[in-house]
Amino acid sequence: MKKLLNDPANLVAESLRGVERAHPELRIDHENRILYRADAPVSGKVGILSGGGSGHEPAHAGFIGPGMLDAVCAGEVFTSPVPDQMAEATKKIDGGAGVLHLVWNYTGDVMNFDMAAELAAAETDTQVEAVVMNDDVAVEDSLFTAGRRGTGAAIAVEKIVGAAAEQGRSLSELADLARRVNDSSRSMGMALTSCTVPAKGSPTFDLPDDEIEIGIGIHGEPGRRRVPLASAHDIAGMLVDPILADRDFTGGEGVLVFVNGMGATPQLELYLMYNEIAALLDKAGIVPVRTLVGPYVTSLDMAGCLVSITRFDDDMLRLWDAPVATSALRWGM
Amino acid sequence: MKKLLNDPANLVAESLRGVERAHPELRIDHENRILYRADAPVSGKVGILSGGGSGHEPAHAGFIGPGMLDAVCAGEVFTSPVPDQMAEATKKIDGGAGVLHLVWNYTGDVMNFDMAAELAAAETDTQVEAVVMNDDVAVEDSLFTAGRRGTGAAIAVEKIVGAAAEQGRSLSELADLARRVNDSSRSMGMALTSCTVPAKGSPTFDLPDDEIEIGIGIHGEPGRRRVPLASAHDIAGMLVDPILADRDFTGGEGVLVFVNGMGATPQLELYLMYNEIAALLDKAGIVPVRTLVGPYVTSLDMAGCLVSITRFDDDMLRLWDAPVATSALRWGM
Amino acid sequence: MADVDLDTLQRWLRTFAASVAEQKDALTSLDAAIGDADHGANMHRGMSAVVEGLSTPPADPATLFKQAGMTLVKSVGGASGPLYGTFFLRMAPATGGAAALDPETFAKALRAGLEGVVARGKAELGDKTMVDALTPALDALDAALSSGESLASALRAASAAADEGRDATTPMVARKGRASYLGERSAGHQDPGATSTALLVAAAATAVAEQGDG
Amino acid sequence: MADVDLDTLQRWLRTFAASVAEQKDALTSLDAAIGDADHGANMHRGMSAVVEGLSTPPADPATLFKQAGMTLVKSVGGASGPLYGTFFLRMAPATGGAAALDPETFAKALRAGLEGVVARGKAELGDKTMVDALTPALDALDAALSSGESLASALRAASAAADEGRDATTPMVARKGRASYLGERSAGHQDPGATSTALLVAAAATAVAEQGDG
Ligand SMILES: Nc1ncnc2c1ncn2[C@@H]1O[C@H](COP(=O)(O)OP(=O)(O)O)[C@@H](O)[C@H]1O
Ligand SMILES: Nc1ncnc2c1ncn2[C@@H]1O[C@H](COP(=O)(O)OP(=O)(O)O)[C@@H](O)[C@H]1O
Ligand SMILES: [Mg+2]
Ligand SMILES: [Mg+2]
Ligand SMILES: [Mg+2]
Ligand SMILES: [Mg+2]
Repeated sequence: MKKLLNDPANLVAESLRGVERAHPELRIDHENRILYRADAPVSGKVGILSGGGSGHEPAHAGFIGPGMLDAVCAGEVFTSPVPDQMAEATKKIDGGAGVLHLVWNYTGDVMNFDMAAELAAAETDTQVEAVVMNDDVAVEDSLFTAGRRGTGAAIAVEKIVGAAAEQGRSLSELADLARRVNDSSRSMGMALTSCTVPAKGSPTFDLPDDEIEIGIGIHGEPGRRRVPLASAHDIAGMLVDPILADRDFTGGEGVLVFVNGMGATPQLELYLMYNEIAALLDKAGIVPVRTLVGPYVTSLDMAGCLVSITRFDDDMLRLWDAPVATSALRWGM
Repeated sequence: MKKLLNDPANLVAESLRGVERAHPELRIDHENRILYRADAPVSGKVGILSGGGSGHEPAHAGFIGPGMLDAVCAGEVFTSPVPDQMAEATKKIDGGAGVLHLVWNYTGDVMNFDMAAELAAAETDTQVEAVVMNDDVAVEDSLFTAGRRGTGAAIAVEKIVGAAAEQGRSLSELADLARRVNDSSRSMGMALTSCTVPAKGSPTFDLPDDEIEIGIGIHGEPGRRRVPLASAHDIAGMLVDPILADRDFTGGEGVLVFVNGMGATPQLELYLMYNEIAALLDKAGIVPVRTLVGPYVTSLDMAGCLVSITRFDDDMLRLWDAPVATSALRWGM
Repeated sequence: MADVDLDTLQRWLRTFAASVAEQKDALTSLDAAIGDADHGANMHRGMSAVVEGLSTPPADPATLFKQAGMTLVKSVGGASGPLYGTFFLRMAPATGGAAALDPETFAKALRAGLEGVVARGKAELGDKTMVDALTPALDALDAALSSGESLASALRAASAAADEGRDATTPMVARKGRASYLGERSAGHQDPGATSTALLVAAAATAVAEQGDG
Repeated sequence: MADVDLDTLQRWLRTFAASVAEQKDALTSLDAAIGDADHGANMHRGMSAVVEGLSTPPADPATLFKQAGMTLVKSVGGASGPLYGTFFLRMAPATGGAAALDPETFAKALRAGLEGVVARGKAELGDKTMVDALTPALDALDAALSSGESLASALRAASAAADEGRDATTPMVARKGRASYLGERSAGHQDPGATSTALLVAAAATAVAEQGDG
């Protein structure tokens, strides 16, 4: 394993020290591994909390700031954070209007956030609502399983809901909005290579040079099926087709297309992928009005990409365009 | 070779199509592979042109926009663009106040920009000045060779000079400023792995699992020396020590520290590296006042990092903080 | 036979922690095949913290279980943190505050733990989870105890049943947890959580056997 | 002996393009060792474009060289584009507009090309560049011509000298171009540009020999 680190056991802790030094606009509670806005709690504003395992940078800490998240909890690499962290973070960002938990749908994250809400309810009178984000169409039979994973749609949910929170909307309005954005989003990913989890020290799965994984998640887990290495054109079809088969994306105010790099894929390739994807959307009568191309929700050093499409209504589009100032997404301020 | 592409020969062209679809705020001349601001030429403003080989994304197109570059020329992967492109781009962004060429110091780039300036002089009366950026301390004996490479400092030069151009400064003032920022900057990089140039289809160099390259450039070229794999702590020393040995970074308004990912290195690791680097700077009495951590000048899918330090004076710091709106760097607007 | 005393229960946790430490890489490898390659690291982090907590000796079994459960919840994360944590948290009240547990109380407490796991994770038998090792183990325990076997011998039966349950996860198609994303591809791999649970039951058998009067 | 006619000069470029196509991967591998792994792709892209340009036949050698030079400058980029481009661009005026080139004029034009390369790239002998193949080649050409050899035979000598010059780059420490960044580590590798230049000189020898009256 070749990585820039000292001891895998201290990777997350030391990285958070670096984040703290690099981002004076953030505060970090190292004991609890909570990162939050320096001005938290913002009085009268609903606090927006997310978080999850580490290894997805810039998710999640890269999305803290005015117009997006108030705080995130950082877990170990690919491991959900724990309820105590989440409960503590909930307290830190409660400005009196309640706290919304935006939960990426993984068994661990859901259970830990559930327990955090129980803890918060027991310890404080903070109002907490949780919305689970589950946009990944790779998961079939989702009714009988852990359900669809939360992947790329979280960026749209967190950005849009974060902007709405700045406007002073109520907790229940924000929870509804989060569900609406999530319902309007679908995603599908693929891997050219496995990532290497530092604590394990070797690739999570072996993938021959002439095969790729289709329908991966964001934790280096293998995908739904393995197929021969294909052209970008064909891969775009394998990602876009199941997304379009699952939901209607025509109409509304057009769509956000998010082409996410899994960590080790050059942007040169991501833009080429976007060219293929946009051509498929054109053909289906779907109109991309906003685009995000880059590594925003990574799986350590995995090569590959994940496509996420969100259908905007006018409220969502306006909120997407609203000012945001985080280290990974910034405009208008 | 596992990459998201159709035919390596069309990679750059197809990727530019994707950039065009994703960024309506840019214009692209596909024949000449020129990317430029939709509002170019900005009347009365000095046009700022850079560019270079592809494979460094988001450099260079990610830095086009108000407050930074007016246009870039895109070459083949790791190959300088050609004079005709550069001359044509110079025309496109000449708003009557002249055009500044910001040239990354590589033999090919320098010669091609030289020829472009000759062409421009022959064909138009546009005033052109060129400043060569050469910040890489890995190159010793630079007087007797092609000189130091242009690497991370280009981001500081392009950002600061771009902001000054928006203020209406003259061509010669901007050229002086560019030289001042370049003179105030030093960089040093390392690789954990080689990248794979698509047209070649296999890694540029073989690096055993227990060795790293110190003093690399940004084109997948091997470094100055090969050493055993080391801890992030030790690697930070190997990068920072030669930088500090080459120039005094104390005083002034503090420094910009830029920890650049080479393409495949997770941000988790880059922040950990920044933690180590900042500790070394602390010890040396150097004060980081601005930080940039992420993949901004990549070498395709190389794993590793490059550290770049720029000493600010008050003019430079103000200009660094000035509004900028590009796809890769954005704040204040 | 004597009741299970606090020492034995602590030895149970220490023994479990030691087997997890020993099997860390194996657990992680199982998780790499159908999950995200962290189950060994997760359980090791958690059980190390639990053992560290034993340096201030708990007053009684309820305190021991509560402390272990809270430590797991606080230090593990992921799916296994809340599940193993809940398991021990639910065992605590089921001890009724006793200073030592008679076999029936111990079995009842374990059953309460299992119910907690099911309440938390909603897994059913056959979903390819730790429940598939724990359920047959506790069924075997109850059966052996009610047919008059000693606790040590009943736990040996439970451990054998847990091992069988663990092995039986291999052909299953996962319907809960991260492995469920793989669909049919999850078949043919042993579930990591069922594997660590088999170690948990085996550790109980060992600890009680060592109490010496089983 | 007859002068070098336009056909032969075109054959020279076609032959060079063909050897570059054949040696593309080898040139790129040499560049991977001490550069950025693109010299084969660069030269192949450029010479393919040059050959394409020949489909509209140029009027005279000067036009041919100018066209080839401009095409290389326009299509290659990197270091080799301006250098090979300048080489041909500088050959053009040195032909004095002749319809066919006598051996001395051809040699003079080549020398002008070399001077253009040096003016553009500032390389000196021993810097481990294409200059290290081209300089001995043109020296050998001049020497052979002035001792009365035929152009064909003089170009054979030039080609042998270019090959020697190319081989001699192997132990050199690069002082120009991308390889110079490697410092001492550049020693032990043959220079890619000197290698393509040896192909250029060999192609001239072949083309002139094929004119049939050398
Ligand atoms: N809903 C559930 N109910 C019971 N056990 C579960 C459930 N989901 C997952 N598990 C168990 O957890 C194990 C995985 O634990 P771990 O790898 O530590 O967590 P994560 O999946 O969050 O990475 C699985 O092998 C399975 O036995
Ligand atoms: N200053 C120079 N003068 C003469 N030849 C040079 C100079 N710099 C580089 N070269 C030649 O160019 C070759 C590299 O060409 P190429 O790989 O196509 O360009 P780049 O280095 O820009 O990738 C070198 O092997 C060397 O022979
Ligand atoms: Mg996990
Ligand atoms: Mg090159
Ligand atoms: Mg796991
Ligand atoms: Mg090269």
